[in-house]
Amino acid sequence: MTLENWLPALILLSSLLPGLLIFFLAEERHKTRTILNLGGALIKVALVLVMVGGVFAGRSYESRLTLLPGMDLVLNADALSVLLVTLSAGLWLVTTVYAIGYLEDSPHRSRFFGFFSLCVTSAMGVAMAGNMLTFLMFFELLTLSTYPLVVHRGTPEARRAGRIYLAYTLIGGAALLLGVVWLRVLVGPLDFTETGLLADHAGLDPNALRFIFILLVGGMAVKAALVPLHGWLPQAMVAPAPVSALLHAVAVVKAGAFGIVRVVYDVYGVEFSAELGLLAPLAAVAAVTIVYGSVRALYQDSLKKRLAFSTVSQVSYIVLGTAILGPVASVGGMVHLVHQGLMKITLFFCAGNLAETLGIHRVQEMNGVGRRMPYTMAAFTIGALGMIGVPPLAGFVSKWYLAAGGLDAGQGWVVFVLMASSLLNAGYFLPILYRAWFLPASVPWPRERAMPGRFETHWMLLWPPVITAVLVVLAGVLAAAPFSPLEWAQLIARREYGL
Amino acid sequence: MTASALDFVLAGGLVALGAVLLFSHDLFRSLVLFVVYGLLMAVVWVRLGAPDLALAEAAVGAGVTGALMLAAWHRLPAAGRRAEGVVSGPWALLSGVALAGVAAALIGVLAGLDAQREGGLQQQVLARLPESGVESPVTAVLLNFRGYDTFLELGVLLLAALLVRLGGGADFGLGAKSSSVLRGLADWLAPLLVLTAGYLLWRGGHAPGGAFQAGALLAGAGILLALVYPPGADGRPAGGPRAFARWTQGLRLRGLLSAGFLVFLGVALALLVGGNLLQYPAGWAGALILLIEAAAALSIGAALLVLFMGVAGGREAGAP
Amino acid sequence: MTLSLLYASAGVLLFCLGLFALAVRPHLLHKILALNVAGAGAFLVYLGLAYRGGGAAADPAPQAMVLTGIVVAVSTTALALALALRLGRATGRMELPDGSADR
Amino acid sequence: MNPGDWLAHWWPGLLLGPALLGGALAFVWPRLGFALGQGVALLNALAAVLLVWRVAVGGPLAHAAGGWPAPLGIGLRLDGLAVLMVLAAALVAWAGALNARSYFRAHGQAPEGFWPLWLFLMAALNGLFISADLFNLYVMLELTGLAAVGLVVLGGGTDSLAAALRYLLVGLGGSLCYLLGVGLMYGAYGTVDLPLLASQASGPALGAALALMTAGLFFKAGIFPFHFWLPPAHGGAPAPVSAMLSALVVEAAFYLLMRLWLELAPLSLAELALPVSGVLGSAAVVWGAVNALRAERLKLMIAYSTVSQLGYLFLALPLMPLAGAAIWSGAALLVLSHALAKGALFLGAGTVLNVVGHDRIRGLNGLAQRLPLTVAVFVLAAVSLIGLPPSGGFLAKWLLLNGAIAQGQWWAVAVLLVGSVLAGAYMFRVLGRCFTYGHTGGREPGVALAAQWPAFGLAAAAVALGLAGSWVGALALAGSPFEGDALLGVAP
Repeated sequence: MTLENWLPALILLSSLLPGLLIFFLAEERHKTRTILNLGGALIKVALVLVMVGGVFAGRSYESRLTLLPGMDLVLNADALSVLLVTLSAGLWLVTTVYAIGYLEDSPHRSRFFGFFSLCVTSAMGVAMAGNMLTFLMFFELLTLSTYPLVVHRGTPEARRAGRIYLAYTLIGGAALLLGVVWLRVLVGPLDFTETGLLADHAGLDPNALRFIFILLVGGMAVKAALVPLHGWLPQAMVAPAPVSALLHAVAVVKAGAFGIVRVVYDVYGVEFSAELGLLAPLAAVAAVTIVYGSVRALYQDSLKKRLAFSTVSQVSYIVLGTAILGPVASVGGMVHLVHQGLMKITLFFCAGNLAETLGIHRVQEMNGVGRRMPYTMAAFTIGALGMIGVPPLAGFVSKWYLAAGGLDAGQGWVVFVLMASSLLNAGYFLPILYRAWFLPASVPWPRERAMPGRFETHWMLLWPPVITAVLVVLAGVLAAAPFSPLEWAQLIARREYGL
Repeated sequence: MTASALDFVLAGGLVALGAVLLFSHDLFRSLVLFVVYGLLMAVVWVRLGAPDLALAEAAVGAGVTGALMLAAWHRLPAAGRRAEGVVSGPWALLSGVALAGVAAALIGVLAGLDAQREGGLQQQVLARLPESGVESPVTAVLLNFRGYDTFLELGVLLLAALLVRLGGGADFGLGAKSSSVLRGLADWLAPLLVLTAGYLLWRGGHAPGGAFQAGALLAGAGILLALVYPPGADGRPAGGPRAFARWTQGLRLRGLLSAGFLVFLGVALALLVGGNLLQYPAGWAGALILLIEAAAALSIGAALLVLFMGVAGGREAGAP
Repeated sequence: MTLSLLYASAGVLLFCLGLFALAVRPHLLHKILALNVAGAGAFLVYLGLAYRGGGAAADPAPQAMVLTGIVVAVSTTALALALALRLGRATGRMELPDGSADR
Repeated sequence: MNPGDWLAHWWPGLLLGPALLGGALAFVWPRLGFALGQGVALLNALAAVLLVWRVAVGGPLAHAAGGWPAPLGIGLRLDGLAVLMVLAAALVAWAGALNARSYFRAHGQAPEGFWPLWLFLMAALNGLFISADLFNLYVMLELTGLAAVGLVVLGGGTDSLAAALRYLLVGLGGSLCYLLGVGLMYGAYGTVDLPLLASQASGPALGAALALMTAGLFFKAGIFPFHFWLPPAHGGAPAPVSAMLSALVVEAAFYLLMRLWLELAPLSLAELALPVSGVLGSAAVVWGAVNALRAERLKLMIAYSTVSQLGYLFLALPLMPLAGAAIWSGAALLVLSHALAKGALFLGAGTVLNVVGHDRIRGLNGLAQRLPLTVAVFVLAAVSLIGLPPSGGFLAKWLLLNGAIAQGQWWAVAVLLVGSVLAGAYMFRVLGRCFTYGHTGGREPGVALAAQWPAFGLAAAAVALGLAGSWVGALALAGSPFEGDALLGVAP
C-alpha cells in the first residue's frame, strides 16, 4: 500500500468523513461544524494539489476495491479527472465559506452541511471514477445527496421541485444503469481507457452499441440538462443559493456533462463514435440546447431562473465541443468545463448576495444596485461578460477554441451557433448590467438587512464571488501559462486523440 | 390388489360425505357429518393396513376435532349460526374449474404411478427395527428414525396451546350444570381413562398405540372432569380430585404443557455430546423413548385439554 | 382399479373439494371444516400410496407422517376456532371482514 | 479439537437449542421472557456469525438427525445460502428484540406470549433454513406459520385479529398443498430427502408434486395474486413483528422455492414451468409498488413494498437455470439486503408510531427534525430498496440485470427498471414529507436512542452489504448447484 493507492480514496474521505460527523453534531455546535467543514475542504485542496503535481510528473494514482469478481470500484487520476477534481476541490472550499456565511442563522445546518459534504464527495467520485460502475455509483449518490439540499427550504414548493428533480434523475439513472449493465454484458469490465475501451473489441453489433450509447448519454443528459431533458433545472432554483451555485458549477450539471465526455472519449472513443454516426446527432442536440436555453433565458424575470436557463445553454458548449471530431474542439469543450464552472458560480454567489442582503430576486428590482453593492456587481459583471465571451475573459477562450474546432472539422455551422448564442447571451445579460450600473436605484430595496462589518455585505458572502471573478479573469489572461485550464485541456486532448 | 365393492362404497361414501358436509346449508348438520367423516376415515385406515392411524384418527381426528367443532358451535354468536351460501362470481368459478383440472391431472398422475412405484422405506425400517429400541415400526419411525419431526410437532402443539390460552378467559371451566350421578360417574371414569392411557403408552412400544393416543385419553379424562366440576367464583374448579384442580392452573399447567417438549429437547441436546442430534446411544434407545413418550403423553393430554377449553371455555358473548 | 389408486384418488377429490370450499364458503366454521376435509384427503393419498396389499402392514414412514400431520391439524384447528370465535364475538358475524381495501 | 470442528458438530444445537429452550422457558415463566428474549437473540446472532465464518472457511456442513442417514432419517445441511439466511434472520431478530424493549414500553411491557412466540419463530426459521427433508420442512412451515400468526394477533384490536385469521387460513391452505405434494413425492420415489430426490426423481409425478408444493409456497410467500392477506397482516402487527414477518417469513417460502426448482427440478421442467413465476413476479413488482404509492399509512406502504420486492425474487427464478451463478448470488443478495432494509423500515415505522401517535404519511411533515436518526434509517433503507449504489440491493439488481440481459430477457429488464423507479417514487413520497417543515421543535426528547439504533444498524448493514458483495456472492454459491461457476458472465 503506497500513497499512489491511497490518494484518490483519501481525497474522497476528506469530505466524506467530515460530512458523516456533521450529521451527528448538535445544531448549536457552530464552531465544531465550521472547523470540520473548512478543515476538510482545506485538506482536500492540499491532497488534490499533491495529486495534480504527481499526474503532471507522470505518476498514476489508483484505489481499487472489488465488489464482485469482475466488478471493481476504481478511483484513479487521469488528466481528465484531475481537471474536474481540481475545479471541484477549489470551488468547494469557496462555496463552503460562502455557505457558512449564507446560512448563518437558518435552521438545520447540520443536515445541510452533512449532505453538502456528501454531494461534494459524490462529485469527486464522479470525477475520479475509473470505470463505468464507479461512475454510475457516484452519479446516483449525487442524486441522492442533492435531493435533501434541493428540498432544504422545506416548503411545499421545495417539495414539488424535489419531486420533479427525482422523477427526472431516477428515470435517467435507470436508463444509465441499463446501458452500463448491457455494455458490461457485451464487453466485460468497463475500465475507462484513453482513446476508448471499445477500440479493443471488434465485431460487436453496431445497432446494440448505438442503442447503448443513447441510453448512456440519455441518462447523463438528464443531469446535464440537455433539451428536452432540462425541465428539472429551473424548478430546482428553490434551493438555497450555495446549493444552486454548487449544482450548476461543479456537481450535478457538470457531472452529467463530464459523463458524456467520458462516454464519448473513454468508452466509445471519439473516432469510433463518429464511425457509428453518433456524434452528429449529439452535436445537433447540443446546438439546439445552446440556442433554446439562451432564448428562454431572455424571457425570465426571476434572476435565478435566468441564470438557470443560461446554464442549460452554457453546459451544452461542453457537449458540443465533445461531439465535434478533432482535438481543437475537444480543447474548447473541456476548457469550458472549468471556465463555465468559475463564471457560473460567480454569478450565483452574486445573485445570492443580492437576495440575502437586499431581498432582490427579480431582474426588475436591480435598478441601481451597482452603487449599493459595487463589489458584488463588479464580480457579477465579470462573470456575465465572460459568459458573453468578451476577450480576454475565460469565456472567450472557450468559444474561440470551439469555433476554431468547428472550422477545423469542416463544420462551419458551429460558428453560427456560437455567434447566435453570444448575441443572445448579450441580450439577457447586458440589460441587467445596464440596470445595475446606469439606472437610478428604486429604493427602498425589497427587504434590506443590516449586515455586520465594513463591507456592503457579510465578508463571508463577499469574498467568494470576488475570488472566483478574479479567477475568471486570470483563466482568460493567463490562458497560455503552464497549469492553466487551457494548457491542461490541451494535454488531455493530445492523450485522447493519441497524438 | 384390486379394490372390492366394499372399497368402492367406502371411498365413494367418503367423497360424497365430504361434499355434503362442505356444501350443506345447515351448519350443525355439517358438524355432525364431520364427526361421521372422521370415523369413516378411521375405518379406511384399518382397511389400508394402518391400525395405529385408525386409533389416532378416531381419538384425535374424529374425537377431539369433532368435540372442538361442536363446542365452537355452542359458542357462536346468534347471527353466526346460519351458514351463508357460497360466494359466487368469476373468481369462484375460476377456482372451481382450476381445482377440477388439478384433481383430474393428479388422478392421472396417480394412475400412471400405480404400475411402477418405488418400495418406500418399509424394508429399511424393518431392517433397522432391532436397533430402534421399540418393536412397532410406526413408533420406531416416530420416535427414533424421524424423531426430530415428532419433537417439532410437540412444539407445534405447545405453540397452539399457548396461543389459545392467550385468547383470554380462564384456563378451565365450562359453567355447565351437572347432576351428582354424572359426578359419580366421572369420578370413576376419569381414573379408568388415565389407566388406559398408561396402558396404551406402554403398549405403543410394540403394537398400535403410543403417546398420542394416550394423550388423547388423558385429555378426555380432563375434559370429563371439567364438564362435571364447573368453576367457582374464583375461576378455579370447585371440587373434583385435588390433583386435577391443582395441575390445571397457572405455573403447573404451563409446566405440564411444556414438559414433553422440554424433556425431548433436553434429550436431543444432551445426546449431541456423544453423537448426533437425537442419536440414541446403543442400548439406551428403549428407555429414552419411554421417558420421552411418558412426558409427551402428559403434555399432549394437557395441551389437548387446553385447546378444548380455549374453544369451549372462555367468556360468553357479550361478557366483558 | 387397484385399492391404492382408488383411495388415493378419493383423497385427491376430497383435497380439491376442501380447497374449493375454503375459497367459496364464507362462514368461518365452514372454512375450518374445509381445511380438515382437505387435510384428511391429503392423508388418504399418503396412506393409499403406502398400501402394501393383502393384509400386510402399510409402509410405516407415511403412517408416521400422517400421525404427525393429524396432530398438527388438530392444533391448528383449535387455534383457528379460538380466533374465529373471538372475531365473531367482536364483530357479531362469523365471516372475515372485507379487509382488502384498507390502506 | 480445533474450534472449527467443534462448530461442525454442534451447529444444529446452536441454531435450535437456545431459541427452543428459551421459548419454552419463557412460556413457563413469563417473567423471564424479557431476559430470555434478549439473551437468546444475542446468542443466536453470535452463533450465526460464527457459523458464517465456519462455512466461509470450511465449506458447507451436514448433519444426520438421529444419526440415521437419509432416506431413513432426516438430513440437515448448512450451505452458503442457508447460513446467509440464518444470519439475516438472526440479525433482524436481534435488532427486533432490542427494539421491542422500547417499542412495548409505551404500553407497559410486551404482551403476554410475545417472547415465547418470538423465540419459537427464530427457532422455526433456523430449522427451516437448515432442513433438507421435505416433510420436516412441512412441520417447520407450520411452526413458523403458527408463531407468525400468534405474533400478528398481539397487534390487538379486531383488525389485527381478522388479519391474523386470514393469514392463518391462507397459510394452512398453502401448507396442505405443500403437504400433498410431499405425499406424492414419497409415494412415487420412496424418499423425502432433497438431495436424494434430486438425483433420483423424474417423470410426471415429480412435476405434479413440485407444482403442488410450489402452489402452496406461492400462498405462503404472498406473491401476486396470492398477496391479499399480506398487507393487513404485516401492516397490523406490532412493528418488531412486522419486521420479522416481512423481512424473513415470506422470504423463507421463496428460499424453499429456490431449493425446489434449482436443486430438485430437472432443467427441462424448470424451463417449462418457471416463466409462470416470472409473470407473477412482474405483476407483483408493479402492483405492489402502485399500491405502496397509494397507501396512506406508513406501515401499510412498507407492507406493499414487500409485495413488490418479493416480485423481484420471483422474477429472478426463471432466469436462474440458465444464468446460474449470477442469479443465484443476486437472489441471495437481494433476499439478504431486503431482509435487512425491510426490518429496519418496520422498526423505524414502529418508532414513528410510538412518538407521533399515528403513521399517516400525510402527517409526517417535519419528521427529519423530530426523529433525525429514524429518518436516516428510512433514507438508508430506501437506498437499498431502490437499488442505488453502493447498497446490497444495487449489487443484487446489477446481477439480475446482468443475467437478464445476457439471456436477452428484455421483459425482465423492463420490470426491474420500472420497479426501481416506482420504489424511488414511493420511498421519496415519505422522505419528501419528512424533509418538509411542519414541526418547529427540535429533536424529540423522550425517544430512547436504544429504540432507534437497532433499526439504524440494520439499514446501515443493508447498504454496507454492497461493499461485501464479492464475499457474500461467493459464500452464497458454496454448496449450491452453481458452485464454481463464474459470477459475471460475458455474452459469447
